[in-house]
Amino acid sequence: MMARAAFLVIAGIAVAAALALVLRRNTVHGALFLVVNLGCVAALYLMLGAIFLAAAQIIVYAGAIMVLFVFAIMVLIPGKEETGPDPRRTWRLLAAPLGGALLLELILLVVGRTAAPAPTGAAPSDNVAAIGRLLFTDYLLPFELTSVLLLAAMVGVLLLARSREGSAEPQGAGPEASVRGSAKPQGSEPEASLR
Amino acid sequence: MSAYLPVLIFAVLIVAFGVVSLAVARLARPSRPDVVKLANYECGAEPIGPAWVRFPVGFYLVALLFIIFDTLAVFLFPWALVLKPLGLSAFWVMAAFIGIVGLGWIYAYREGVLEWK
Amino acid sequence: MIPESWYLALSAVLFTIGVVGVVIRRNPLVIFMSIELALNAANLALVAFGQRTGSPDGQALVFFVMAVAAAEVAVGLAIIVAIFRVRQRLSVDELSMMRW
Amino acid sequence: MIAFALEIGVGALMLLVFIATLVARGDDRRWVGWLAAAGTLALTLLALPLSPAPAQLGGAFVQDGLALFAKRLFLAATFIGLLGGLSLPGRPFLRRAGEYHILVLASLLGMLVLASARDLVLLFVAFELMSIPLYILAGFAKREAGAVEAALKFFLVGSVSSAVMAYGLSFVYGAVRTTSLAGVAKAMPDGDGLLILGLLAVFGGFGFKIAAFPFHMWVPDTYEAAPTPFVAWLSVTPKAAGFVALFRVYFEGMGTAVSFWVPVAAGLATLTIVAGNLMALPQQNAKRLLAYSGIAHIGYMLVGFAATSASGTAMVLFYLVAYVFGNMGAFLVVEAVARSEGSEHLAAFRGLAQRSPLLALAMLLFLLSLGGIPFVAGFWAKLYVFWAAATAGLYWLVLLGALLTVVALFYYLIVAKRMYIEAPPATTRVPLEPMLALAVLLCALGVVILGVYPKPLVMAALRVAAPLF
Repeated sequence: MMARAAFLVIAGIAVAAALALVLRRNTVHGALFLVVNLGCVAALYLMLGAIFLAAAQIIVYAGAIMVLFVFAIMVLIPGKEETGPDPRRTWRLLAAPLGGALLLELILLVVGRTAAPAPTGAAPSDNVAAIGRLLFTDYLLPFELTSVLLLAAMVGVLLLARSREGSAEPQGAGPEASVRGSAKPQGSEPEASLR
Repeated sequence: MSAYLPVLIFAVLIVAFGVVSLAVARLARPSRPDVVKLANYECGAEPIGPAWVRFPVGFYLVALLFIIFDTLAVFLFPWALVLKPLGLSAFWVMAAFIGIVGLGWIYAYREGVLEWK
Repeated sequence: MIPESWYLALSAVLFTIGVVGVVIRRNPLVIFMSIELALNAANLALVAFGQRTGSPDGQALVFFVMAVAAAEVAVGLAIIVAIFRVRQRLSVDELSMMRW
Repeated sequence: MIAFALEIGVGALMLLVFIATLVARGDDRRWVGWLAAAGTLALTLLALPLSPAPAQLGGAFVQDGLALFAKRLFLAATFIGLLGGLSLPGRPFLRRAGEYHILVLASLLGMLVLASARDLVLLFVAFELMSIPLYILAGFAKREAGAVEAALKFFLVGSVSSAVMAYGLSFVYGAVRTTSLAGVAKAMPDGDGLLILGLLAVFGGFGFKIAAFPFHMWVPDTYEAAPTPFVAWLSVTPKAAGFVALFRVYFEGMGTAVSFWVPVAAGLATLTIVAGNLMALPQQNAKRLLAYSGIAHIGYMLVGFAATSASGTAMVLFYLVAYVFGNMGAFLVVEAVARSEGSEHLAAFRGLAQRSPLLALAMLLFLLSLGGIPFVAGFWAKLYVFWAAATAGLYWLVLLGALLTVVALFYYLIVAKRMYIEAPPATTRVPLEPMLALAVLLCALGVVILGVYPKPLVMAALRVAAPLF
């Protein structure tokens, strides 16, 4: 009974935070609400006996991913966004009934299944070790692919997000205008003034 | 579930400590506000300008390196637990993983992301 | 014990909120956060389903989804930073190419 | 280990290119690209004599005939794509040649593994490894507003599809309680509602990647704004990888339960063919025209998919090969013309036949192949796909497809008319980089050889598709 009460409280906070993220205007508040939501999901992982995932959720999602979001917001300052009339308002209003229909369908399908009483999973103490064993035997290939993916992501992000080309070489690259200019000899003037 | 009961009690105690001590302080202290007392205190200087200050993109790039190596660190936990039973093969698998991601670190170093200007 | 269907219902609610957020918001950062919300709902459903089997393969899948999401977030935010640098505006509707 | 030879090869090549990037100095680093292209060629040649190997990693990774067929195609297409991109002008491609090729090779590695994946975990990770580098590559020319905006759109659509796919995978896992695709196939005949819904959601995720109709909106903008040799590659290889994964998930080992997918695939095929062809009609930009026509081609392949038979699958594989050569070739010619004229507008093609007869002839061959005119590869591809669908009783789908082929022919021939009938704005030859010319030549050879003598490839496709059913 207490577990059910705890679930309802956590689920309520999770849904409220999710709604706040979607409905509130302020981006920074949105990021904080997302952290709350992710923390609630981590608590639910704990209740499900997935200790390792709960820790990973906190470290990767609530820690690293949200730090990146907040840093991106600080770098961008979207500030007073989403002002003025919405050009696609009517189209967006359709989202509510569509979302409701989707939700109804999902819940009917999920709850309609006569779920057998769930036995508890493996004993929590060997949960992490069991995942580890799987990672280094059957899931060896996805494991190594993940490292390639992380490497590619790192290369790509440095490529896209850096403000100036060639910061490794002190006088390698000039200002932006010369970057454009070397690519297209004519007509670099208006583009240079864009920056 | 009962295993988490101490955690729950602890959490309740933490929240209660904050609420109770603030409430007691509010009841016990004298309240005589004036203009000087109500002014913002920011290291003695009046805060100027909006809080929305644009940060240089260098912060973001360091955060990015953090996220990559944070993910790597999470992979290390299950590895440490199964290293003994699985033996050297698991060691080399992890060495390859760290080696590949480590190349990215060398790339970041060479591209000058780690130099703070 | 909490029934599996409770977790699944919560996951459905969170996923729907995420999808609705993708449709109704105009700021790419918020759209992106909504996507992460939906992805988390998927993970929650996976863990809830995995509870009954007692085998860790469902949890391993969630773990990989998280690791992939980390890379995806890094790339996505880098694209948003790059776009902002070129255009100084950050609303989906103001990006002329974004009409669909 | 021999089962992983190609994956290890591509991974090692990527790391080699990475180290080359680390040591490269100066502003022109295109030699790294040569390294990548040469390595890809070597791996393509290495792939030819490989033979199927037993399943690895507890059945999660299979190197069967289908996987090998697909991998040879991916490697060859990547080689041609890299060849076309070697001489790309512009500062990002000189200074950042290493990064460009690292990302292409990372995506290629994802595709190779995707073709072999028989496990949901491996499938998801390989799918994302294929997709994420593509987002970055789409925004590679990051100083151009269009390129980054297109990358953002591509990325947002792609990550929504990943989330939908992950949710679908969770339902699939919930229904069968295992991550192995063999387990999914075994559970499919019971028709569990949760499993069906999960697989439909996963289909949506794949639909984004292969750009089927309701999920196609990223295609024209991304194609228009991204560097053309990359688009040539993007327009074919990830789609081929997506189709191979579709066969693995929805066909392999399902027995008679595959018939469930007929209405889904047929409906999607109808929408995609109609929408792709009709939206291609008014296009005046060559890249957008090819983008919409590419969507229509995905629809034709879905017709073969809807046949849900070994012959239908084999014909889609043949179609994919023909599409790789025809579509890549067309995009590479667009690149050559755009590089000389500075415009991708169809007007840039005026009188190309008088200026560069060979280039115009190659373009004509590609257009005829895409349009489905006899004795070029695309004709047989369309014919075989329609034949397979007719055998499966989908006559109305065949009729519709044939009808819209006429529409397609119309817009392809408009380009041909501009090249052959209209007067050229200048009489100078269109300059052609030797490597770009070689890439166009390889595509033209592929289109012609498959058109004249398609039998061996058809036989090979039939052979690799048979064990799926």
